Amino acid sequence: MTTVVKIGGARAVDPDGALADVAELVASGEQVVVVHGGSTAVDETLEALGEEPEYVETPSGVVGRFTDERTMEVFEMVLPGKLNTDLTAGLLNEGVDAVGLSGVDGKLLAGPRKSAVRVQEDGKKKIRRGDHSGTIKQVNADLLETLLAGGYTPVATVPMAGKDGDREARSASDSASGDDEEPRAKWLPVNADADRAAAAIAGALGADLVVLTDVSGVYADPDDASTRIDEVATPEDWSDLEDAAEGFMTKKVMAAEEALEGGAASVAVATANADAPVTSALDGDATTIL
Amino acid sequence: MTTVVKIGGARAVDPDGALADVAELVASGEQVVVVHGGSTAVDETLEALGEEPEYVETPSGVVGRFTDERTMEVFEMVLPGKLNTDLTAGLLNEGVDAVGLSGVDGKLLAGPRKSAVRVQEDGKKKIRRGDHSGTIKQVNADLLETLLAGGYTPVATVPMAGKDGDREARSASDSASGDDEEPRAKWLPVNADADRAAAAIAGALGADLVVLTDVSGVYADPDDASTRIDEVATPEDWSDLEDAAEGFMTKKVMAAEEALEGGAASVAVATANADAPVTSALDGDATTIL
Amino acid sequence: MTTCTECGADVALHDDAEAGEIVDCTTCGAELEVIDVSPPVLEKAPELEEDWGE
Amino acid sequence: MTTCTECGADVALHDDAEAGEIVDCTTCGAELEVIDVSPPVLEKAPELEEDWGE
Ligand SMILES: [Zn+2]
Ligand SMILES: [Zn+2]
Repeated sequence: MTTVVKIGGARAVDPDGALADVAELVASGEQVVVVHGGSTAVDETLEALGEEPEYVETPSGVVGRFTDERTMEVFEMVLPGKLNTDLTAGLLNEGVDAVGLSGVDGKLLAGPRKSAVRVQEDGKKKIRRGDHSGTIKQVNADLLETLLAGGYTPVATVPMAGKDGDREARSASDSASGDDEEPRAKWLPVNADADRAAAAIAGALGADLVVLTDVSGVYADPDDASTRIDEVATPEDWSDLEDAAEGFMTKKVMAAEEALEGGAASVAVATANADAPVTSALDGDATTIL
Repeated sequence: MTTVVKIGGARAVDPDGALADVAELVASGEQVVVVHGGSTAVDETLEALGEEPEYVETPSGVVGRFTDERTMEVFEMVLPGKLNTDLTAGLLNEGVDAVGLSGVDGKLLAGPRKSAVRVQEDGKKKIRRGDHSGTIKQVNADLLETLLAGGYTPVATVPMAGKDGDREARSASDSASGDDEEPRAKWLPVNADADRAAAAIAGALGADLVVLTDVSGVYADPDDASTRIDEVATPEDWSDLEDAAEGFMTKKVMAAEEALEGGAASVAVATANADAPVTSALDGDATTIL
Repeated sequence: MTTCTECGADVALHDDAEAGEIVDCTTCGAELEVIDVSPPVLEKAPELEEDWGE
Repeated sequence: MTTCTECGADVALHDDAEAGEIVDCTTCGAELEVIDVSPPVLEKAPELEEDWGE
């Protein structure tokens, strides 16, 4: 069985417990794929470069990053650049033959680019163009399986490979898609959510997905540790889960749903701050969704 | 036969002719590994972050980058981050299943870290500590062969994986090697020259190495296009080559020597600014070293 | 004053209308994107899946 | 004034000597690294391969 471990973005640089635990799993013969994000670090680097991170609100109230061309450059620098390289080195030090990948590598994470986004701004609905984001529709499972079969442990991150059909791109200033004389669709690195990337990978591999975060699962009452939802198996459980999930946990629950619909065996949402966070999550110390 | 193509760093972002030519080779069944650098882009990003790139001179007059901890971070951001991701996307657009790698991935390029360097400063010889550089001693050819056998085209760059024995590191401020309570040697990303990385890879694969640059080869008289050294096969040819190589070409010739000593089949130094720069270099429009 | 691309009815833009803004046709209810303001050009606003990145 | 770690001879440091600087022992010719200046501490300077990065 394969396990996909999503580790938190902000602390992606020093997730010692998770890395040691991944090493134990790999040493015992498990196949593991590590996935990480790092949105906070992108914002920090944007600010160090004198740029302002931009977030927009959609009409239904979801807040997300607006990824212009410069932000995409910084995104590449921070995620497949600094964070992925450091995380891969961290796994080497645990004895794991880790190989870093972004969603661009071999089109690991592929789908259409969305260059336009509907936003809510000053009480107006608007179309913002020039966004570099996309929707993952396909996972190159063959690339992961090739590496796993060779004894390597993939460490994957976003961006994804976005196919720029240019249907939505109208503005002349949106030059990121390259040569104007070349009308065919082009691939370019675009933003995607790392939880959903992990979900897509777990789905494609039929894997168990462990989403490590800073809480031990989803709680009916966040202030009462005894109210963790331990297992989600029935439609009623799902409805309880969706009622209980708040804030950033909402997105994790949606990612869990995508993973299971895509073919994942199970999804466990658990804390990264445990001794052996992956194995204990797999052993049930988590909100486990089936 | 495998071909290793080293493309220039500064223009790594838009090396259209070379990428299209690599795609032709791959389509015709050749196995190709692309290697790139990007030192200029590292300096640009350092400056955008308000940092000053630092170069030091060794007692024998070689000028090289001093890579402190912050510079190494930027190095990771620019090389495996921005440049490698963009180059990989560029090859996807040529129909190549490109997979980006740094020397850290699966310890593709491994060797001892050198944290200290002898420098010549204000007429004094000094030892500078805290450098993040290393010497490539081993190439993980298995990782490249695994990807090539799977139909993927590796796109490799530096940093390398440097093993930090800490023998030379004495200063307490040199904290890059991590936990002080952990005495065992650790791997960390360190700087290495991309030409020598390409040479090491070509050696390990017994490949033909094509080093693309902005001139068509090595000239006995740089001002006379008729004086290109076309083939270097004998010790006399080598001596002529070493006499003719000047400036940055000196380092390319040293890399060529390392490639051949390591097992490369041939090395061709040629211009990137030709229609099909790789195939024409392989066909002899180059300084070819055997 | 310009016309709805969907039903042909007149559509009046606010004075502070800007390119990119979505206005609703009061006659047929279609969502129209303001492509330009002077002279006003409207187009059917694209349906876009809600999504988010990292 | 301090002593050469290789031959024990006296070695005098310049007034502007700084940590990291390499001084030659005038007696045995050894290359000595200045580890500290006050009080002066010397150590045999490491041999380092000449190398360069990107
Ligand atoms: Zn209408
Ligand atoms: Zn002495």
